[in-house]
This record gives sequence, C-alpha cells and structure tokens, in this order.
Amino acid sequence: LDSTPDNATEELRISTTSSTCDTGILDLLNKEFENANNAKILTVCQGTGKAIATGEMGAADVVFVHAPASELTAVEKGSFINRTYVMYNYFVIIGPGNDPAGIRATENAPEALGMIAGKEQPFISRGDDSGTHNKEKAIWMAANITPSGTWYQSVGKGMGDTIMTADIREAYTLSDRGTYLAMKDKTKLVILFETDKEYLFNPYHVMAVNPEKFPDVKYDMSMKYINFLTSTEVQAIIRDYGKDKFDEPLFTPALI
Amino acid sequence: MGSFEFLLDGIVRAFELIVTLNPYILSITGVSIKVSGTATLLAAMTAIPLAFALSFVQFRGRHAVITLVNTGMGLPPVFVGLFVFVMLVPAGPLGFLNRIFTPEAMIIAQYILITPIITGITLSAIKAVPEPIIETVYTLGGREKDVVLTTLLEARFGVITAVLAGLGRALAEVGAILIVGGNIAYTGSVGGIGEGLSYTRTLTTAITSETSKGDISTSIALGIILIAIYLFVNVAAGFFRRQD
Amino acid sequence: MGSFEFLLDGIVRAFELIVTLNPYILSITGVSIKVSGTATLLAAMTAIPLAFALSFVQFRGRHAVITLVNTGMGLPPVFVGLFVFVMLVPAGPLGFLNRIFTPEAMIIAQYILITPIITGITLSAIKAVPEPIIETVYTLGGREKDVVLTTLLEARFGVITAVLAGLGRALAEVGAILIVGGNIAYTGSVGGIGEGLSYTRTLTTAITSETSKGDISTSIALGIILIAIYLFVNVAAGFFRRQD
Amino acid sequence: MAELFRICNLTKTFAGKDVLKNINLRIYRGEIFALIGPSGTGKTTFLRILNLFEKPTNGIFEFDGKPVNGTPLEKNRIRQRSSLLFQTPAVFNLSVFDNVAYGLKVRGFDKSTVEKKVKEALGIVGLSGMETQKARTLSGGEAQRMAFARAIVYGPEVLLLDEPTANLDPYNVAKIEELIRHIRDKCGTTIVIATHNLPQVKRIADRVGVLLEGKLIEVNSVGGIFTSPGDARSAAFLKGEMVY
Amino acid sequence: MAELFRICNLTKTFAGKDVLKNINLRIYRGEIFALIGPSGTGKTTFLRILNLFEKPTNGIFEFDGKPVNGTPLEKNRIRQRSSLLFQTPAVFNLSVFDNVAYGLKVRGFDKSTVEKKVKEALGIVGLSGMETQKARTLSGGEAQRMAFARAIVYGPEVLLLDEPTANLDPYNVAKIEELIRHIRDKCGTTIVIATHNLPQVKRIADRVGVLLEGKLIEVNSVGGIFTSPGDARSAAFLKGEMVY
Ligand SMILES: Nc1ncnc2c1ncn2[C@@H]1O[C@H](COP(=O)(O)OP(=O)(O)OP(=O)(O)O)[C@@H](O)[C@H]1O
Ligand SMILES: Nc1ncnc2c1ncn2[C@@H]1O[C@H](COP(=O)(O)OP(=O)(O)OP(=O)(O)O)[C@@H](O)[C@H]1O
Ligand SMILES: [Mg+2]
Ligand SMILES: [Mg+2]
Repeated sequence: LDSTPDNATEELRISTTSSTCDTGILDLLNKEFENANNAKILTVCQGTGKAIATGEMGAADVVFVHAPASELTAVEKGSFINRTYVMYNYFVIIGPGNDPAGIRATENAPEALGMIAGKEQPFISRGDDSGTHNKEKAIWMAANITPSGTWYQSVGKGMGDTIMTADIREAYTLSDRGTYLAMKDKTKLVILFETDKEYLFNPYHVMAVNPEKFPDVKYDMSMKYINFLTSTEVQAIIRDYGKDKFDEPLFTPALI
Repeated sequence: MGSFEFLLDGIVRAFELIVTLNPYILSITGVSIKVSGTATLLAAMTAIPLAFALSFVQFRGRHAVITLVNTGMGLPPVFVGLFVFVMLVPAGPLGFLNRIFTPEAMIIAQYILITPIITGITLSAIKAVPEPIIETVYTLGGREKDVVLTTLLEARFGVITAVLAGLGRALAEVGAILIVGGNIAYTGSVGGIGEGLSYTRTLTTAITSETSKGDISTSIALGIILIAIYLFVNVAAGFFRRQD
Repeated sequence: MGSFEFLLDGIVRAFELIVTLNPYILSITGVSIKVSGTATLLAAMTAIPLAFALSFVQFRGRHAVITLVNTGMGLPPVFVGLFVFVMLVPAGPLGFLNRIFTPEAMIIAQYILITPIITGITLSAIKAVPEPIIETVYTLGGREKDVVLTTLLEARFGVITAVLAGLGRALAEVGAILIVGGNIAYTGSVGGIGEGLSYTRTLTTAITSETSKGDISTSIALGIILIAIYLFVNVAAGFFRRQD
Repeated sequence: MAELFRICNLTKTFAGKDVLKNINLRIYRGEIFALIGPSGTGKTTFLRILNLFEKPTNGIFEFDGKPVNGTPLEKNRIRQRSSLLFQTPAVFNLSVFDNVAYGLKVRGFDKSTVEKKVKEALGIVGLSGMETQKARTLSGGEAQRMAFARAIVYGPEVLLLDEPTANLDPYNVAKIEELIRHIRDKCGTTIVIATHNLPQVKRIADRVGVLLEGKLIEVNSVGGIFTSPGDARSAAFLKGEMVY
Repeated sequence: MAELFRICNLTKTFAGKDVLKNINLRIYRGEIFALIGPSGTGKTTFLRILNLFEKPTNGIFEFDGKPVNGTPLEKNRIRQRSSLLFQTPAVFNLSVFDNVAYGLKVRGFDKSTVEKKVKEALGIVGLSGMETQKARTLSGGEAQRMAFARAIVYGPEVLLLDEPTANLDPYNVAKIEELIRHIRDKCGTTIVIATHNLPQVKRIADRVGVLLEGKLIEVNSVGGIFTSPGDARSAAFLKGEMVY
C-alpha cells in the first residue's frame, strides 16, 4: 500500500483540537485546500493544551484551536504569529432531560452552574485545561463558587468522552455545541441552557508557528492556509456545515 | 521552553511532589497501586493454575487453547476497555451491578488484559522444567498438587518474571482503565496538581490528561513516580530471584 | 442502542470491512503491521543479544542492570511517548532528524517499550537451560557463538514466547504511538470510515479516535481485526513451538 | 509365593520400534528379581512400565491381582506402594535433607518422624552431615546414594532399581547391596533391579531375567543361570560376548 | 616422556569445604592415567579443573608447559585440544547424528567429512542406524556411548573420561576399553580416566592415582598398585573396604 498520494508537493502539519476533528468540518475544509493548492495536510488532533504545546515546540506548522487566553500567552511569547479569527459557536450546558437542578429557568451561565452546585447535582468537568475547561472555570469564577464535593468530578478527557461519562452518570456538563450535535444520537443528555451569549462564547482562531523560532516550518503554506480559512468561499462553507445533518449549523463564520 | 528542560523540569517536579507528600499525588498513586496490585493478584491466581492445567492436563484442543491464551497477550487495551464498558454501562448486561467508572471496573479490565500475559510466560517457564523432575515427584508418591508445588519451585524464576511482567503491564496500562474508570478525581482538582483526591484516576491516566493539557513536565514527573514504584518492586523481587 | 448490539454490530462491521477490502482499513492495518513488525524485529535484535550478554558475561553491577531491564517492562507507554516526543520535536535534541509524527517515530517509541519485555522474558528462558548443556558446548570446543546458538535452540520455546509477547504488546499499544505518531490519516478519512489513507494511524489509534467520537461498533470492529492478525501470528508460531 | 506383578504378552512400541516384544513374566512378593541384558535392550522401559510411566502398547499387566488401567488415581495408588530409582536420578533444587524427606512429606509424616527417618536413611547410605548441602552440588555417586535414600526412606512395598550402583566405588557398592538384601529380608520388599553388574546379580538376586533386543529370552534362578544358562545367547552375554 | 599437565600444591575449596587438598601431579603425553577413590573424593572436580571448568583456589596448574590463567581465549584454545566426557552426559535436543557432529561442525569441517567421521564414530560405539533418533530418547547406555562418540570424533589430543562405562553391559564395556587403548596407541592421545571399575583400571591404565578425601595419597604404576600398594589405605580401598 502506498500511503502517500502521487502528486503531493508540500506537506502542511496542522495541530488542532478534537472538536474540529470529531465534527468532521476540518476534513471537509482540508480537502478543499489540498485540491486548490496541490498540498498534503497532516492533521494531529489532540487536547487544546497539547495542540498549542505541539506548535510551541515546532512540531506543527499551523495551529487551529479555541482557548483565547492560552493562545494569547503563546503569541506573546513569540511562538506564533498572525493569529486570525476564523469562526465561533456557543457552549451549551447539557444534562438529563428532567433537569433535577432546574437550570432551564435560569438567566445566565453562572446562575445555572450555581443551581447545580447548590443542589449538589453531579457535574462532570473535562478537567483537561482545554478551551472548554477554561471556559467552565471562568463561569465558576463569575458565579463566585469553588466547586467541591463528590458531585463535582473531573475526568481529564476530551469532549466526546466527557459527554459519554456524563451520560452514564446522568450528570451535567459543559460542551461545545459542535461536539454535542455530532454525538446527539448517542446520548440521552439534552441541551438545557444555551442563551447566555456572554459567558458561553466559543471563538476559534488559527495561527502560524513563528518561522523565526523554527526556520523549517512551512510558513508560506501556513499563511496560504490561514488566508484560505478566512476566504469568503470557505467562510460560506463553514456557515452551511452541519445544516443537512443536524438541521442547524455547527459554527458561525467570523467574517461573513 | 527547550525540550530538555521538560525532562529536567519533570525530574525536579517529581522530587518536589514526592518529598512534599502531595495528597493529590498520594491519592492517585494509591489508586494505581490498589487497582494494579489487586488486578495482578487476581490474575496471578487465575493464570498460574491455568498454566498448570494447560501444561499437565491432557485434553482435546489443548494446543488451540494455548494458542488462544497466547493471543490474549496481544489484546488491545482500548478494545478490552470498550468490552468491559459495554458490559458494565447501565444499558449493558451487567449494568445492574452499577460498577462503571469505579475502581472495580478498572480491576476487571486489567485482570482481562494481564491474565493471558502471566499465563503465557508461566507456560513457557513450566515447559522448561525437565520431565524427570516431574516423574520423580510421581514415583515418590506425590500427587498433582505436589507436582505443581515442585514445578513452581523449579520454575520460580520464570513464574516471578511472569507475575512481574503482568504487574508492569498493569501499572503502565492506560487505554482500558481510562475507558472503564473514567479518570475521575473529586473536588478541588480542577486547578490541576496540588488539590483534590483521586477516585479512579491513576498515575497513567493522570499522565494522559496532563499531557493533553500540554503539561509535559508534570506528566514526566508522574511517569518517574510510576517507574520508581515498579523499580522498587523489581529490586525486592530481585532478592527472591537471585538466591539460587 | 443496547449494549450487546455494539458487540454484534462490531462483529458484523469487522466482517464487512474485511471482505470489502476497504482501502482505508487496509491502509491503517498496513501501518499497524509495518510499525509493530519493524519495532518487534529491531527490539528482538537488541533484546536477544542483550539477554545473552546479561546471562553469560560476568561484570560488576550485572544484577543491577538486570533489575533495570526488568523494570523497563513497566515503562508507561505515555511516558515513553512523551520522552520520544520531546526528543524528536524540532525544539528537541533530535529535532534535526525531522521525524516527529512519522511512522519512524512510532517505531522508536515501540522499540523502547518492548525491548525490555523481550529481554526480560528471554533472560528467564535462558536461565532455565541446564548448565551442563552449556559446559558441553565448551568442552566440545565451542565458542561463545556456539553457546548462544545452542542455548537458543534449547530455550526456543521461551524465546519465541518473548518475541510474541513483544509483538503483542506492540500491536496493542496505543499510548506512545498516539503521541509521537499523531494518528494522522490523509484527508478524506477524518470524517469517518471509508475514505482516505493512513499515514500514522494504526488500528489502535483508530480505535481510540473512533471511541472518542462515540463510534463503539467501529472500534470493536477494528479491535477484532487486530486480534485476528495476532491470532494468525500465534497460530503460525504454534507450529514452530510445538514440534518437540 | 504370591504374585505381585503379572505380565502377559506385553509389547511396547516407540516410534514404530518394538522395544519390548511379547513379554511374559511373573514377579513374586519378596523376591529380588534382576533384569540383565545389553545396553538398549529395554530394561529401563520395562521398569518404567512397572511404575506406570509408560503404557504397554499391547498385552496384560496386573499388579497385586488387579489389571492396571492407568487412571491417575490408580497410578498414585500403586506408586504410593512402590518406588522407582531412575537410572539418572533427578535432583530437586533443594537441600539433601529436603530431597530425601520428599516422599515422607508427601505422605504426611509429622516433622519429628521425618527428621528421624531422613537422618537414618542418610546415615545408611553414608551421607551423614551433608543434610544442608544443596543437592545439585553433590558428586555423581553422592547423588546416586541420596536418590537411593530418597527411594527407600518411606518403606515402599516394591522397589524398582535402575542401575543403582553404576556410579559407586566398590565399598559403596557393597554397602548398597547389603542394604538391598537387608530391606528385602526385614520388610519383605519386592525388588526388581536392572543392572550391568553381573557379580552384583550373583551376590543379591534370587531370580534373573535376560532381556535381548526386547525379548525375554530366559528367566532362571540365579544359581541356574550362572551355572547352566538355558539359552546360548544368555550364556554368551554372561561371558561378555557380543550377543546382537 | 613429555609432561602435559603439571599440577603443584593445587587446592580447591567449595563453600568452605576443601574438596581437593594440596595436589601434586604430573600427567605425561600419551599415557592412560586412572583416577580412583571413593565416591565424593574429588575425582570429578579434578577432571573439571583439567578442562578449566573450575578455577583452582590455590596452587599452580600448567598445561603443555604454560601456566593456565583462565582467560576465555585460553580456555577455548585448551578445550579445542581436549575433551571432557561428563559423568552424566548432557544431551543436546538434536538427533544422535547432530549431537555427535557438534564438535566437528564447531571446528568447521566440511559436510562430507562430518558425515564420514560421525558414521564411523557411531559404528565404533555400536550405534549405527540410530543417526536420526532424537538423542533425548536414547537409553542410559546408548546416551553414554553417544557422548563417548561425540567426545572422540574430532580426535582430541587429551581425553578426560569421567566414569565412561558406568552404564554399560560387559560387552560394551570391553568394546569401549578396547577403543580407549586403540585411540591412545594410534593417536598418542593422553587419557585421564576417573573410574570405580577396578578391573577396568587393571585392563587399561598405565598409571593410577588414588584420591582420598581430596588428598592424592598414592600415585603408582598399575602393576605396582595392584601388587604392592604404597599406602595402607590405598590397599584397603582396592579391597573394597571402608577407607574413611
Ligand atoms: N558447590 C559445592 N558446594 C559444596 N560441596 C561441593 C560443591 N561441589 C562439589 N562439592 C563436594 O565436593 C566433593 C567432591 O565432589 P566430586 O564430584 O569431585 O567427587 P567424585 O570423586 O567425582 O565423586 P563420585 O565418584 O561420587 O562421582 C563432594 O563431596 C561434593 O559434595
Ligand atoms: N521415544 C523413543 N523413540 C525411539 N526409541 C526409543 C524411545 N524411547 C526409547 N527408545 C529405545 O528403546 C530402547 C530401549 O531403551 P531402554 O532405556 O529401555 O534400554 P535399557 O535396556 O535400559 O538400556 P541401558 O542399559 O543402556 O540403560 C533403546 O534402544 C532406545 O533407543
Ligand atoms: Mg536403562
Ligand atoms: Mg564424580
């Protein structure tokens, strides 16, 4: 078996998070890019923290993640350049349909989590320093609660696994909309809270590994990729992705 | 951060975590030892008798069973984890036991993984015991149990190797226990190392989650603790094995 | 979906994938075999001579080295993966080799993981060869190489077990190769089974990613394929081992 | 005299080679029966059949009036009453004391009785004071005497001796011969001895069987066979001539 | 006559026990030197020292005019020229042919020479036609004769024989004795033989050494020792009396 397609000219290594992989959108976009640029894309899907670390050590050319705070720290250190806003969606709080903590009725995310903590209903935290986990921590902070007790369980896993765990435990958890929709038919959990645009905002950025730090990275190709993601055509693809399968889009393009 | 610094940092971190007797680290270390130790004990208690039965009891299809056992040495942990998972989830046939995401579930998964390993290596240790030794046991009036005891004595180096290989595999294993145990830690552990207590989080599953956070130094520190534990066991076993 | 249905579905799916010679599955199976096969070959070529050296060459600290080797049986895969990762990333000491996220990196990681396993089991197989056999080689004028060949012959059951255990471990391993290989498949395959070709995706890493997507049936199908491969190897090896 | 072994038309085939051919023989309680014949003639095979380590290919084999079927239970029952001293004794990786104590411990004798009997047996064979030595370091003749002590220490009803003095000096040979006669005289033990030492046969045996190429060509009293052998080839063998 | 072995004040201690005490002896080229003495007296240990399997605790040991230091190279050089037939021969898990061919193959003889010499040697010891039998299935005496063939087949300059006829019948004993004399007469081979068979000593030896409790109490010509032994305890031993 020849695993390298014939006319591939240049390889581009993307380090990204499980949500872009597991929803399938990256696959679609990459295929477009490859066809247009006669390139070969190698995608490494991992936790956001590891995805950024991989770029920081020069093992990727371009990084596509959703943890704004960590991204900015890395950019300040000079590891990445040209950080570009690509798309966003919203986090959702999911849980058992009967909503024992009664969060459906709440006004904002901190209040919702506050209800869960108050009733000590099981809550599964990703606990993996991912964008989602950081967002969750920020909401707890805003609610002025330090979650503690056996109802609050950290699993240190990706989104899909975390949803599966919460499903079995009949627990609440915070998820990105895309992964939840992709797994919707495999879980009994339902979206209980999603109205808070302030606290549940989930932006995705792409950035190039700094060629001054790692001269061997494919900086030109990375820039092509970044420009590609922000092009009108691709933004339109993002806008429509998921409509047929989930009746609603998974992401909202940043630029159109 | 340069690459070597991760290693150095990991080593320093490991010492730090150990000397300060960090309660979070102690608790995940405890879960590691408890789960893998119990699984190894149960596996050895199954595997050693099984290896003897396969060595000494003649029956049709014996070689087929041996081949199957040996094949069990290559069971993919994630596969075993999934299998135990679908058995134990509430919707599964053993769901009523309510054991998914518990240390017991992890013990079951590791038990399935390492029993064939201990059996396979013990089998080859038993095979190396000369036939005349066994015949001598019989002619002196010994029964099957005496054959087993004497063979154990003669093959002890190999049997100890088998059990240690099983323990090493269990301690190092992550794929199966991550799925069935869920890598759960209680309270306060949100922020990372230093707070909270493990429920089903082991050194290996903690390494995995620290790694996915990108915290390579802490991962390396945890790895060093794990290796130190196994080194200690091996040094202890070395004294038993050497005296002959 | 009920729990048993995952299993049944997995089995059906496995047959489907195999009989249709699905090119994506073929390519990840190919990578699995290539990576683990090469790693096992290289590890055996290191481990067997090493085991002989540790058995027959007397030197200070021999027992300490043996203990270290045995301890290597418990190296956590994720730890080894991280170690190889920090060595091979461009920022690392071996970054110039440009080998991170390649099959070669995976081979290196598995090599490190299984060499101690093969060495440890081979050591105990060699130990079981009676001393008079070795003395007879010497008195007949044999040299060290003849001792090695004859010991190999006498201990072949144990040595084959050692290599098979190493291969089984390599084929089933996921923690290390996930980190250093990156589970990369060329575009088209990310969205699911059926398209694209593997670059560094193996059966085990594919199981992991399918599982995290929640596609348990496909994971089980991949696991069945993996076990079938290893079963085939064991059946083949059974013929060698049995003839005595 | 009462019959203890009754063998009718017994044949034993190994790999297509008839090693024992149509043997008819009765061995009586309390007699010393010597089995002689050239090397490779089937003596050891015959003794192994009497101790149930080989199954006759054909023919009838009765012990103490009952046909022998070879179930594990029956094997143990018969072996509890008898003892085979192998031509090349296997030595357990234990002290001299524990080797000799083996058959006593298996039979559940209490500690002080074991100690007393072992000391006595070691004294008789001239190994007093060597109790704690590792049995694997004994000289050839010492090992043979230890194995003799191990075989007689629990007072078996039947003693099957395969070249019991091959590695002994004249003084020790005489001592063991005296011991054999003494055991028979005092305990009425039935003794079957395979030996190449013809003067020994003269000194201790009551009856003699001559095996030649698997056939029992003559069974005679010891007086008869040395003075007027009933077969020309027996006579030739006794004179040290070539008989095949 | 030229000296081949020269031993001065040689002592060998095992576990604090002096097994050989202050031995002084020269063995000459082309002689047949018999070593006799009670079981456990140190004969085997002495032969093992001559073939460099034991290092003297004290004293001087020269071979062919040069002091022996025991480097691996020197060991092989001396063993290439000599051959020790162990008291209990170890048998390789090979055919009879391949066992006997071992020393020839090690020395790089071509295939047809190997075939010719092995056939010849098997013929001499009476094992023609058994070439393809697995050597581990040979009878005690057959194994001893095969080991004899294996030791002489490549024509060593020095032949060290430890009880070479212990398991043989009178006819085969006579044949092996004839062979020993023939080898010495035709090839000038130096032969050291440890034996309990005193008539054998008379038949084949030139000189005799009597070992008693690790001391060489007498060295004498074979004529001298049987007619007028120089030591009272030698005389007693030759008469089969207790000497310790
Ligand atoms: N490692 C050891 N530790 C203690 N004693 C030992 C060791 N090795 C050998 N011996 C003792 O050394 C003595 C001499 O042994 P050796 O084998 O040389 O005797 P031998 O003269 O060949 O006797 P045999 O005629 O019975 O074969 C024996 O008493 C034996 O028990
Ligand atoms: N598994 C086997 N396959 C082929 N031949 C065998 C097997 N086992 C034994 N034999 C042969 O059976 C014959 C009888 O062996 P046995 O050991 O009974 O002889 P023995 O009379 O005790 O000889 P010795 O006096 O040399 O000890 C031998 O020629 C031996 O080679
Ligand atoms: Mg025999
Ligand atoms: Mg000896």
